[in-house]
Amino acid sequence: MQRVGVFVCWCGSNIAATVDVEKVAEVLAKEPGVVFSTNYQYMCSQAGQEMIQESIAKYNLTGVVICSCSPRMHENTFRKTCEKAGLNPYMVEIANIREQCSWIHKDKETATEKAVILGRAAIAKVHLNAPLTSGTSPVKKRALVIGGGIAGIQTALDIADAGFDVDIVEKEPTIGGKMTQIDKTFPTLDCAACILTPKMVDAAQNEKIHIYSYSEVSSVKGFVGNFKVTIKKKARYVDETKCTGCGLCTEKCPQKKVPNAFNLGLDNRRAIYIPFAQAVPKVATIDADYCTMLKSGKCGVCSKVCTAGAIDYTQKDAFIEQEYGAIVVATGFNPIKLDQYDEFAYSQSPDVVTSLEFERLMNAAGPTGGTLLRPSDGQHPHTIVFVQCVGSRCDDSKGKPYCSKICCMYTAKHAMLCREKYPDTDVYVFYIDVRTPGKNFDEFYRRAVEEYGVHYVKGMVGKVVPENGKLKVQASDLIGNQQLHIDADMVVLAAAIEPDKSARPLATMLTASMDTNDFFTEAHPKLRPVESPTAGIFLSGACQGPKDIPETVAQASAAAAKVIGLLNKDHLVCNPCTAQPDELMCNGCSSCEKVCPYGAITYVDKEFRGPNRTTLLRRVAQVNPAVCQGCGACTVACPSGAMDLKGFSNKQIMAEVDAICR
Amino acid sequence: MPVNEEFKPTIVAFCCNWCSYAGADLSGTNRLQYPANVKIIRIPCSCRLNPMFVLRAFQRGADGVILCGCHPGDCHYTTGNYYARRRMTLLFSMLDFLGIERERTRVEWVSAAEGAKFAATMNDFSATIHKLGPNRRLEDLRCRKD
Amino acid sequence: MIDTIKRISGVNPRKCMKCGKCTASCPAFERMQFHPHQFVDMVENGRIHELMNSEGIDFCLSCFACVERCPRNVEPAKVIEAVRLAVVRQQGGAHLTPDEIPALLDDELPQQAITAAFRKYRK
Amino acid sequence: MQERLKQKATQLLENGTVDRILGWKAGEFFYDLTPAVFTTKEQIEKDFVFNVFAGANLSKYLIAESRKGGKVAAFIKPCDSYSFQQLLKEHRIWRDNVYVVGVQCDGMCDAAKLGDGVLSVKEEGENLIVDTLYGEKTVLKADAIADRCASCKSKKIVIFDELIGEQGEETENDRFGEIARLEAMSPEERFEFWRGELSRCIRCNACRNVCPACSCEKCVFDNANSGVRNKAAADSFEENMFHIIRAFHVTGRCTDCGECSRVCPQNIPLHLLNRKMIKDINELYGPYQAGADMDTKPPLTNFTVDDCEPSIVHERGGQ
Amino acid sequence: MTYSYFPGCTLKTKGKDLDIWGRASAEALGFTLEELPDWQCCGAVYPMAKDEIATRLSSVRALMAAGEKGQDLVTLCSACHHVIKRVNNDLRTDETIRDKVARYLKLETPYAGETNVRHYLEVLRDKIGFDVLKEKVVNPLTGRKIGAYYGCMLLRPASEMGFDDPENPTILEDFIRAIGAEPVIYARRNECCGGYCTIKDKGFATKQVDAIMENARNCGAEELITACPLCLYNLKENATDGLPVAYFTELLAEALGVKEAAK
Repeated sequence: MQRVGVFVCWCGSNIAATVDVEKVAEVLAKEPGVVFSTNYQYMCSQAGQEMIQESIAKYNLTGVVICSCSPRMHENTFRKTCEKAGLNPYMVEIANIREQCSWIHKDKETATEKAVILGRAAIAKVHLNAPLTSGTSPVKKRALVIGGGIAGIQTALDIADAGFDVDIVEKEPTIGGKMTQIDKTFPTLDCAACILTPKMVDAAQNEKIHIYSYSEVSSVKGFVGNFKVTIKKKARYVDETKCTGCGLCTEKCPQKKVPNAFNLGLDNRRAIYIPFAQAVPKVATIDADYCTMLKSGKCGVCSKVCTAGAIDYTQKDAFIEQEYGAIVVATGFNPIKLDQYDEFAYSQSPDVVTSLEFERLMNAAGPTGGTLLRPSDGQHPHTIVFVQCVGSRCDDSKGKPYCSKICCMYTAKHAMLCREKYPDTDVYVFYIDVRTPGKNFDEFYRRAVEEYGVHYVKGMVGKVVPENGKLKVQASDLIGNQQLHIDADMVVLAAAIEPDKSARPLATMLTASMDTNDFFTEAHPKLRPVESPTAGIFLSGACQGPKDIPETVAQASAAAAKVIGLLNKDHLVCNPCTAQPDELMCNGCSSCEKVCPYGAITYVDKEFRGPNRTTLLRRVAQVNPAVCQGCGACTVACPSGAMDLKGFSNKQIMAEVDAICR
Repeated sequence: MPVNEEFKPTIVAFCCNWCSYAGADLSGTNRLQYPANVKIIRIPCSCRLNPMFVLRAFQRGADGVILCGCHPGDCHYTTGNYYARRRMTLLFSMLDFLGIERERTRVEWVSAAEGAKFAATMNDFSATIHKLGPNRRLEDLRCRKD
Repeated sequence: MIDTIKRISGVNPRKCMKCGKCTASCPAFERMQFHPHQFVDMVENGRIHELMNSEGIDFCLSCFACVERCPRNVEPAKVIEAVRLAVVRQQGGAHLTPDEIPALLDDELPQQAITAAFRKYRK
Repeated sequence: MQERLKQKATQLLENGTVDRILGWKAGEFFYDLTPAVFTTKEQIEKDFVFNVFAGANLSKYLIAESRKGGKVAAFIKPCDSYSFQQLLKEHRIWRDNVYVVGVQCDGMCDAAKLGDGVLSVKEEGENLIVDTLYGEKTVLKADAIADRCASCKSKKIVIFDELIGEQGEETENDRFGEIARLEAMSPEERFEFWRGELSRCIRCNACRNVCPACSCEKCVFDNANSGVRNKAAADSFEENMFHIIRAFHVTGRCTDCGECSRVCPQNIPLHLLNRKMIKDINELYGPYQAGADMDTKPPLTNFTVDDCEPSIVHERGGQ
Repeated sequence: MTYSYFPGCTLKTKGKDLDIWGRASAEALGFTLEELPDWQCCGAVYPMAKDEIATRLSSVRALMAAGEKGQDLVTLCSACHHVIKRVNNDLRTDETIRDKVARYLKLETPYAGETNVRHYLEVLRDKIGFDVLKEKVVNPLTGRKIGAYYGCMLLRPASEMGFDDPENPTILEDFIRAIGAEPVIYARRNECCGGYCTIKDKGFATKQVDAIMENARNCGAEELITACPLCLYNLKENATDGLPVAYFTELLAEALGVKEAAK
């Protein structure tokens, strides 16, 4: 029997307001084996931790039960506390009486009763705990960054800077991501390309960085420190090592009618293409959906004009296997499709555009060479209406429930740039709220209103009617209490942003959790914002939530710092809660081996002492504790019950069941 | 049989550490209420749930047992919940075959982000068990020969 | 009274984020003293008698443009209808009497216009 | 047939193929043939028996026999061969030490179907000549056939080194008919049915001891760490837990040999529980026969992404 | 295929054309509209109030009558379709309404919205298929530029009507293509025509109609079609200088060559 100490935390009033903490401590004191029981305002505070340590010494405790917040919160804190007092950290059990008791119940009597039962279960379990020691596993000193936008580039550069190898996997033919499509950045109005392209070149030239462009991650196995990743290098039908990026093929290709994805379909490109002049790697790619050679075997012009002999129509997808210690997800975002909001006539008029399309129409490298012209007739627009929050902040049935965060600022930027370049335009911005939390952000927005004369209207557009070359905009002006009817030339929609579609299958491969909007979940929303709850998986940029560029870069560097911290270690301390077979009972049947996702189980033939001084040779299971992650699948697959899980043993769980049901 | 005026069912909820236990925490963080007779036992993965634990809970007087784990495809250990899904399907089927009310057992997939779903699930399950009343059949299967 | 309106309409006005898209969509804007977003806001704040006595509450066409386009799924048309019902359910609150009908008819007017008017304007 | 087996046994011993023979000998009564090991020709001559009561499945004995050193020959009937192969698949039997003689089988008889006062039985073609206290009578063999053999799943001997008699095929059978009948009942009726059956259990462990799938080095019911240890039923609730846990432990491994019900002194139809699981597996996860081959993954250590949810138990009602 | 058919008040009086050509075309296309016996007027306005039960009952009776025959319930009039489909949805989703209705009608088993409600156009699209319709056209309306006028009730609220994209619908355009004419897409085709206010304020109705007509004309339409008798009346009678307006069934009958015979 253990000598158990029980520590009931008030968590200020978080627990104490609904749970009679004194009574809990009092009742639990009578449980078998409990030699000390107390309550305190904040167990996790310095004073609280010291109290636990003193009690361990004073009462010679061999087990500690803490009734407090969720073990996901402070289990580690209290384990360390006890370890410092000389107790094995795995002799600590937490009863979750905050998240799973005080916060969900209102009646004090009920909550107190439940807290006692949860405490009893923890005491019952701790009696069966055994001291555990962690093993270690080696760390592969290489990082993988998935996504080559500004987030991925920044993370990779920082990791490489610390001296570690890092690979970037980018699904497009070039790295750079969304930022390459942006014209100017807020609130400084400096040119996006001017600050991004040098970084792209840095990444390409850095010896520690390897870029897999036009590639995707196709499978991930392993665990922190030891991931095994298969990268699919999609066939681009051009030999990257030979292509010089001269671009001759992209001029000669006879297939001219391919919608140019880089310009969001606002103009056309050839079937063989380099997305834009500063692409990295600057290598041509053949679009197999449009190439007549690949489709019908007739043409071959690019191959004829290529002096480097880089064209290879027979290229196949290639698969590369690589090992990594850490993986950074930087899959970014996309504007949503606007089919659902056709009151704005997006699919009925080419002059209704998204903000990202508007970026291209303003960009010197865009389809109009930087002169703002209407897509329908190439005329200069005189009245432009911006609509905010299209698909953001919606009821779940109507769109995205979250604020897309960047739209207020880029719309202010667009409005300001329009007025600056074309003072003869009338610019209206319809807003619900203007959200400008950020350094120099509100000042920027005020400048748009005060200096540039942008009409900010609190209200929303209800209907856009394309007619006779105009867009008749019907909107509300809530402050003026009137309905506005504006004949506009262009309407620009601030479409909500959503995580890239590749994120969901990737999350499944990585076993990293996601929220209901498909943004990756962070390990802790405040204290661990760049880590996924899955060890060794880090989050960079908008894959975790909507972000502007400075925030993305900050988070990218933070993720890099976490990766560097991990790769700096030679060994990782393993989870000691691993599976362990009782060899005397093992049948050697291989059931456990079949369900182990990590291949941690092997078999050996071992001699055992039999009756009458005989020896018996038996096949028995062995678990590699450095590889075992402690899921417990094997323990249930085992017919004889020989396999058990340390820290969550059959007896421990049943003791908890008994304590709860008694 | 004495009428138990205030039947307070005992419900054991086994929650995987990565999704559902976190989902339960989230429903606490959001102050979403569910009945106090639901008690959660943390297991590393839904695949750790040995059918014996379910039977043990019933043996010791539980009126309902529910397993919550990551959504299929999202298991922290990649495949654990797929095994759990088969095991529980067959276990529940066997209990049903023995004539035990099939509503007493349930599996729900609750992600770490689904605090509201967790609370709603527990409310619903608890209401179901409340309607069923105390777990008599499993008790009667004890067929005391007295 | 707030509760009556909420009960009749089944709408929770607190879901409204005051974007004004309902009012932007409303074809009957000009004829109504208060506009859809104001209905939602005023019901939330208990200013129901003002709404009941306002001009043009019978002008809502129940075209559901506000319902369809509301990003928060508030369903302003149901609130307006509930206010209108609060009026017509009162003694003498009916907006249309059978005596008035013949003068309004012409040869082509479909039945549904009269039926609808009756349903909408009286009990 | 008995003579052919004896002859084969003697031959295998004499030509040195094996050191021991696993077969059957007479038990206390004429109908309870018992597995036995023979090492000499004389023993075989004297004790070896094979007749319509040689129901005992010998495969489980090979777990121990195959490890004793030397080689053992075993006579394996079709249904035993499934158990044998399943045990091979689970690495329980050392194949190199076993010489399998496949024996075709026409079904075994159930002594209880012969009526009271039976003294001995002789086979004569399709008939059984039954000598009773009240005189001799002739019974059609088909009328006395054991229930499990009446719904025989297969005459195929799935693994053997040598065959006596013809190789057979899987048979058409309605072994799930009884399950379907139970499924069609209301839960209340099923509950009454099982209460009636299981309340007779005396926890003698015969089912566990005979079951080829129950071959653990140490049974969970004997293991203090399993949390379910109980040697005999201290609490009669545990009797039922015993049967549920046992049925679950053999799920996906049970070959449906029917030995559990054969040996039950209380005549509890235990095989129905196992068969229900087999039926479920077939219906939910695709046809699977334990022991039919060495390669197919057992259903409980396998999955597909699109498996049904456990709520299917609710949705499809009693079935 | 036989459907239960709910014509509604207007189709028996001022809107006979919609009905007659609809039925004739149905026969030509190989489906039958079986008029429900003793149907009652649907009320023409969907009762939005949650606490009104009596106003929902006539729809429920029609729905149950169709349900008993195991048939889907088809309507032609936009208003009837709107009312009956939404009432059906209430009974599907709102337990309180379902219970109250069951008590009113003294039903042993409550009606829970089991019957499917389909608009005639949905039958054309989902059951017959526009490609099949196209094959059966004997008299294609080649060269005619037709604007579809949807109005409000066919489409909204999309979550309940489930008819088409509420802001950029295509069903009538596809229909127009199927009968050989050229559809003209204009944005105001789903804006309310103000028909309900025609009794009260003709001036208002006129303003609404003129905006729609102007938009349709400017986009190239030479005539309009609609499924709603009230819209037809309003567009015809209250326009200052309107385009010709017809029921979609009239053009359908014309294309199928059954128009004259039906009259």
